[in-house]
Amino acid sequence: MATMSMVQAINSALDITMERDQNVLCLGEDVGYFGGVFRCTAGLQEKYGQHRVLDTPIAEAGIIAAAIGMGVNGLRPVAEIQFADYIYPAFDQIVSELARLRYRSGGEFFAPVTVRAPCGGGIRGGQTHSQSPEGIFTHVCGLKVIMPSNPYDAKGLLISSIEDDDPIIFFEPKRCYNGPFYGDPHQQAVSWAGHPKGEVPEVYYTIPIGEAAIVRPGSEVTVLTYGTMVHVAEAAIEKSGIDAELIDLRTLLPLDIDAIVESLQKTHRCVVIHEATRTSGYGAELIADIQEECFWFLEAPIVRVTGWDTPYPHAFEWHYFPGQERIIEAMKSTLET
Amino acid sequence: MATMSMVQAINSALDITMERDQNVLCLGEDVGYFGGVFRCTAGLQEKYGQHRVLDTPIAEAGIIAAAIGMGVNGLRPVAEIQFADYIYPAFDQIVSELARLRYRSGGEFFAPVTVRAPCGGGIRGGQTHSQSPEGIFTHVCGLKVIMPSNPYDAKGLLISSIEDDDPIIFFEPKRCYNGPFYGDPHQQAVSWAGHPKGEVPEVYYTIPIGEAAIVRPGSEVTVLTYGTMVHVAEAAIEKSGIDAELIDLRTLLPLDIDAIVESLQKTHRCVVIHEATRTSGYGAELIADIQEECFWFLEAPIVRVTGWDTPYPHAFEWHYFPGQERIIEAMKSTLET
Amino acid sequence: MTDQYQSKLVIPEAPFRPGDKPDYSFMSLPSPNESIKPDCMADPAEMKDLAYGMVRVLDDDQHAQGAWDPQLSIEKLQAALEYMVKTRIYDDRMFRMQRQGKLSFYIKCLGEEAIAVGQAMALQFGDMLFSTYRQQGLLFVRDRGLVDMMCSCLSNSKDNQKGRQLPTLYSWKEGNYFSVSGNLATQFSQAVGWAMASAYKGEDHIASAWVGEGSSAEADVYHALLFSAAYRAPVLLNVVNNQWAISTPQNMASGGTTFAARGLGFNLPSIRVDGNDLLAVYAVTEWAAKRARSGGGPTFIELFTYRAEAHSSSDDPNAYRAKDEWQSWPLGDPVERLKIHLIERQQWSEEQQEELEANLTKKISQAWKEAESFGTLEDGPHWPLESMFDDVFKDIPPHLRRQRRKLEM
Amino acid sequence: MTDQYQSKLVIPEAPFRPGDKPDYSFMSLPSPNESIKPDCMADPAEMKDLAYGMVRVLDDDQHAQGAWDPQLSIEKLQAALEYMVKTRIYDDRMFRMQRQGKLSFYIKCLGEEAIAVGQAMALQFGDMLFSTYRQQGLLFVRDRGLVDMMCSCLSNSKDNQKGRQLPTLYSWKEGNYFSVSGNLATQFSQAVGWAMASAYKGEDHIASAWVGEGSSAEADVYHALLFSAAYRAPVLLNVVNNQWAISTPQNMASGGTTFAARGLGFNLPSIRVDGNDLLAVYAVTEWAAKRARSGGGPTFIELFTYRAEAHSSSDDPNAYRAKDEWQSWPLGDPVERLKIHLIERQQWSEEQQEELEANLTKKISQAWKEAESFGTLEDGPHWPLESMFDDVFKDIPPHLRRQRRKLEM
Ligand SMILES: Cc1ncc(C[n+]2csc(CCOP(=O)(O)OP(=O)(O)O)c2C)c(N)n1
Ligand SMILES: Cc1ncc(C[n+]2csc(CCOP(=O)(O)OP(=O)(O)O)c2C)c(N)n1
Ligand SMILES: [Mg+2]
Ligand SMILES: [Mg+2]
Repeated sequence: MATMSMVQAINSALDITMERDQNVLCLGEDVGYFGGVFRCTAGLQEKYGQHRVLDTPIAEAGIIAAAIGMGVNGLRPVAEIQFADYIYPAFDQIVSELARLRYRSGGEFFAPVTVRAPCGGGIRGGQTHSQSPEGIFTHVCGLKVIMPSNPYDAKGLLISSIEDDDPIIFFEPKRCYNGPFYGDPHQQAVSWAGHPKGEVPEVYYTIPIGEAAIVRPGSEVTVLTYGTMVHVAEAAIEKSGIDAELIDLRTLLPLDIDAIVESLQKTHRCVVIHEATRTSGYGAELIADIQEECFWFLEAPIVRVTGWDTPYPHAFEWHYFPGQERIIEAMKSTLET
Repeated sequence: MATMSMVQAINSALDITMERDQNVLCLGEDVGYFGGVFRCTAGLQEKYGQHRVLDTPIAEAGIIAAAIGMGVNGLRPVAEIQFADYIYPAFDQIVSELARLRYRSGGEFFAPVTVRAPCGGGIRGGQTHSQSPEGIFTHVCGLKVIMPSNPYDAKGLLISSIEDDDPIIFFEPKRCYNGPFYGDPHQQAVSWAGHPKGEVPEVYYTIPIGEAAIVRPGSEVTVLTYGTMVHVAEAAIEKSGIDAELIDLRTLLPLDIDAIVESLQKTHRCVVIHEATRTSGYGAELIADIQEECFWFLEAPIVRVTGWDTPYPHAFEWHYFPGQERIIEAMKSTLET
Repeated sequence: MTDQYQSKLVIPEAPFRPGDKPDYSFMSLPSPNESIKPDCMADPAEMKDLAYGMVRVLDDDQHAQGAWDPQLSIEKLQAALEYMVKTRIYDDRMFRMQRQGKLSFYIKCLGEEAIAVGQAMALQFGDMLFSTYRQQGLLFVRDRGLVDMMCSCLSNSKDNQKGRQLPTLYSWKEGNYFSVSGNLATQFSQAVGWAMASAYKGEDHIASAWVGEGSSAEADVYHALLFSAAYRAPVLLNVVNNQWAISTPQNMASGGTTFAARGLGFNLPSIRVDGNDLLAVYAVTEWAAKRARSGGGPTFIELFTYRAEAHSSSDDPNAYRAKDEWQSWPLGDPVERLKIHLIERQQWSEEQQEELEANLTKKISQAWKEAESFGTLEDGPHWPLESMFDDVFKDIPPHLRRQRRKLEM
Repeated sequence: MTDQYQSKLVIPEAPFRPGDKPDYSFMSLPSPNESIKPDCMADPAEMKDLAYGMVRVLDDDQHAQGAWDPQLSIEKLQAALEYMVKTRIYDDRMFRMQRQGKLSFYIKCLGEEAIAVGQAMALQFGDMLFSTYRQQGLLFVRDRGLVDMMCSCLSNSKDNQKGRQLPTLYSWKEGNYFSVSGNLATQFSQAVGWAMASAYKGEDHIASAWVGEGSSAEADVYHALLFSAAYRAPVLLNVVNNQWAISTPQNMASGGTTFAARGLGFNLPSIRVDGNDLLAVYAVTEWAAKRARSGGGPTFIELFTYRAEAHSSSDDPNAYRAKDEWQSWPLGDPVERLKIHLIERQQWSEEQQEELEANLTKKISQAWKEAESFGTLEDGPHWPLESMFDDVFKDIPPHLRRQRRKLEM
């Protein structure tokens, strides 16, 4: 067991899968010689060579298309999009092609591509280095969508993703690359050392896709979230003194609805949190599903805490970010009734 | 007053706005000489010339980018995407640029672009001529999203859209281009003649963006939908004998939540219908909003009737399409409780 | 309308539109002897002229001429003729079936048969084909079963795509024919990835991709050019310039030069070829395939031809094209040309041609009957209804299982 | 790892990496007298060589030479020098402010100053500029207020973008400087639309767009080429080849030839120019602008230069670049070159240079103090908090009004 940051855990997952299967290769902008702008592929080109860790032209659609072709030809490409905000140029290749190839060809062809992309704000990145577009991809049938919140999960889920024969959109909350973030930018940054999920086996292990994790059991209200917001929610719960059950969804699609319903059966109340803009975000899907499954024992409206429906503004980052206060208020509002 | 098909009503809206304002121009694949594969721009090039009704290269991203630049330079371009399924290559230009330009420039720049695209299935178009991607665009702040269900609304809303200074994604349910469709492909096709909404003034008029329409008042359950599904729902309601209130949303963003809440205050029950795939579709947003606003007087879970979470399959089109039976069953299920 | 603007825009126009009398005498057609044939590993800088000229082998009398003559055996030539005729008769039959309401849609490749047939013959079976909807000839050369193709068009119980695709959007894994997408051009850059994987694995198979000249405007073509050039991927990038993209003329996408010229900006060998000349198509493809297989990387090929029919069963070209354009087309009919070539060489006759056509017509009729016995789009039988939920993912996840149960209710 | 694959892929490599000793002697640099200067309305087919050569005016001794010498007045040359020096000192100051935590981010254009300055000077004020984050010199030529620029970088209460953008992503409507996007290349094809509108309205203004050589791989560049060629839009399409895209060398995006060559595939005049030579940059831009304004349509320009600094404040180039690459760069430092040119002509002196630098340094320091008085990113004041909901739409719709109320609670 070692202490790893999320960057190191991701690096380890890539290293191990490349070691085990030479059909695995990495490609993306600056991932090769430089090891990625966030260092997730650091050292891999040195170890596996330029033919397996490929720097690419700056053309996200070209990267995904190349990965699809490679996948069809038996490889397991892991494509990095430098920031989730830059996944849109590749949208057609992902939505019309990667997601639909198996279906349209009657199962003849498929491309086991993993698309990695750092997402989320809180790093003073402005509106084009802060986005959380996960909700959109959950609407596209044929894609699995994952967002881990910590090093341990990141490694296990990334190995599962690379080994999975379906296309995976793997979002990495970059605010937590180097340590958990509790929502207060003025607090001293902490590293993953000391956090239980910063303890990561150096060896191969997997975490099944489609299983949520209960971060903190509780009885009063169920809090559903993923990525960075898991830590913010945890801190908010602690601060509030509310006995909330906190679930880290980890996989957004397929969703672990059973775990959610089970929790709601206990708490009868629910708060849904994400950093992405509110309207038609993934929170909407969660709520639509939950109210259908849990209507008869829900005791308060399900409340969303999300980014506002504006781009992520540089100067107002911390007013945009759905912080502890808003979460506490939301939990309270569900308890008031 | 004349009888118009939806195609003719759209054509009339374009004609009138071009007549009134020479800053309005049309561009898109095959829209010029040919008048569009669905004939929505028929006759316009002949009338206004090749410089105002532009055939373009087959490059949706290039079309939208050109429209943005034109919009910034004072024009009001109306860009046609030949099928909504082919809007994805332009996704980055729409999401990162068109939607965000006004915001990021502090209000200095904006591009009043209207993007028209025929959407929806039921024409044996297979999975790449049948999609309904409206939900995705409602998640992108900065875009207004519209889908009319009939000729009268189409004309009034399209004129409003072209005159609006915000970017508009205007989806046209192609199954209703030539007549209302009630969900039964074996029924004889009917034209808009005879339908009250097929009566369209030849002159200029507008319909405000952001206002829903009550198609049919009722007391037992509120049915929310838009586009083709309005007619299918209407037929299903009639067939079922249920006294449902049918609301045609017309504008998805901004949403007329007041009209919805008012209806729910009466009915306490709700069914949401769309042709798009279920997960994270626009129905999810509707439900999330409604359960928050109406929790205390909801008497049954809100039920969704949608396309399945698969691509639109050529052979199983009518099993995919959310037809009358499924709608009736959904309404009944909300009444059973 | 106030007319205050004096537009300075320039709008590309079609050479002819309805009412015009087509006259292609402005088109300069080089003779077969004008094109040099470089060594297949030569430096692209030395062969830029090939992007602006036109490789031809059959001259105006259909004699084979010049450096590019591939010297095919008579058997091969006869086989090529047969594949082309088969394609044409098949298309004709399917189109009529569409008109009778048996198919929802159809796309013919009339006048362009030499391209798919010539190119498939010059490639190896293990090479992967990334086709558009208009290279059905590839399938005939690879001997895809007629019944299988028809079942695919009928979306019936024996359709290998399980009823999910429009007619002409074939997929055939065993035949190394990649699933055709309804979205234009996306396969072009995917083919480069496939070729990169082949090279990465040290294998000898190459990829070949096609795109229409209109669709060459899509980003995927740019990315294919760039990625294949950067990594020297073993891939043939073919632009089929059939002059029209639905109603839009080729000069809307050409930028006022040849399509082949676009490859020069990436330092690729870029060759324009008479797409109605089976021998020239074969020769250029053979050359490019050899180059790719030898590590020379991609070749960009413009196949110059003419779309003789409507775009698809959904449009009427009389609304946007001059009458008789095809009749005026200076590069003729590829089937006629090869036939005459063989007849001139006394290796074929009109009688043999008639017999061939009759045989193929019969075979195709028989196949159609058999295909229909597996079902039609409107009346079935189709794949089992619940198969609708298969293949979205490899395994059906819980939410789709729930939806399937709902459908069955 | 089993090593069964013998990869045949070819991977583009940087000429030098850390540890290497940079040596650019392989680079052939034509002398100023080698480039012909065609008439500005000449046929692109007659000037293909310009895409492969390099237009230069200043020779190795910084004397102006050859057909492209724009014969600028001494005043203009001195002004150009001043703009370049101003850019450099501004950059230096802002970068230090970033290092001190006053700015969240910064991007310098060290070594590339001649490009923005030379091009802006050769354009008219009414021409619309679609810039990247690395052409800040455009703003200096157009006399954008220093304080305004700094306030934009500080996202403070006087930021005309209302605190919404990263530093260096300026917007200045009054100065006809288009809002810079964080998404690479998107502005390139938008510029074509702007130019089309200008032509549509019969106006004389043209557009000029810039993109990095790395970003030239994005689809938007292809579409800009194609649309501008198709409609002959009055636009300058500039690719700034500064050799690096973060850590990735230019040959990853070049396809093994010049970037300028890419324009040839669209029949555009395509010119490669020494981007470190203010006179050459000016001359080529002036030529292209005249062509565009005269109805000759777009010109594609590769500006050959070197990124002397880190990509941005976020990276350390020692991790991926050889030491002293800039020092070895054969085209020198654009500021030094123009300075020497003027000194050689006895129109400038080291003393004047020092005085200029001192003056500008002082001005910039004063401006910084003033800018800070309007607020800083961390401590404010910023725009009023509720302004966060403005400008998503022209008018605030109900759902955003509700959200704004919530925020204020
Ligand atoms: C991305 C996308 N945009 C638009 C279309 C609609 N469309 C189908 S075929 C076609 C014309 C293609 O012309 P071309 O590329 O020249 O090929 P051809 O049909 O002539 O073989 C168009 C616009 C599509 N299928 N996909
Ligand atoms: C669409 C998109 N993809 C990736 C990035 C991340 N990124 C920012 S700058 C850069 C390198 C650009 O290099 P180049 O175009 O050569 O311009 P230069 O920085 O050298 O001026 C990258 C990859 C981005 N901003 N946008
Ligand atoms: Mg074509
Ligand atoms: Mg660069």
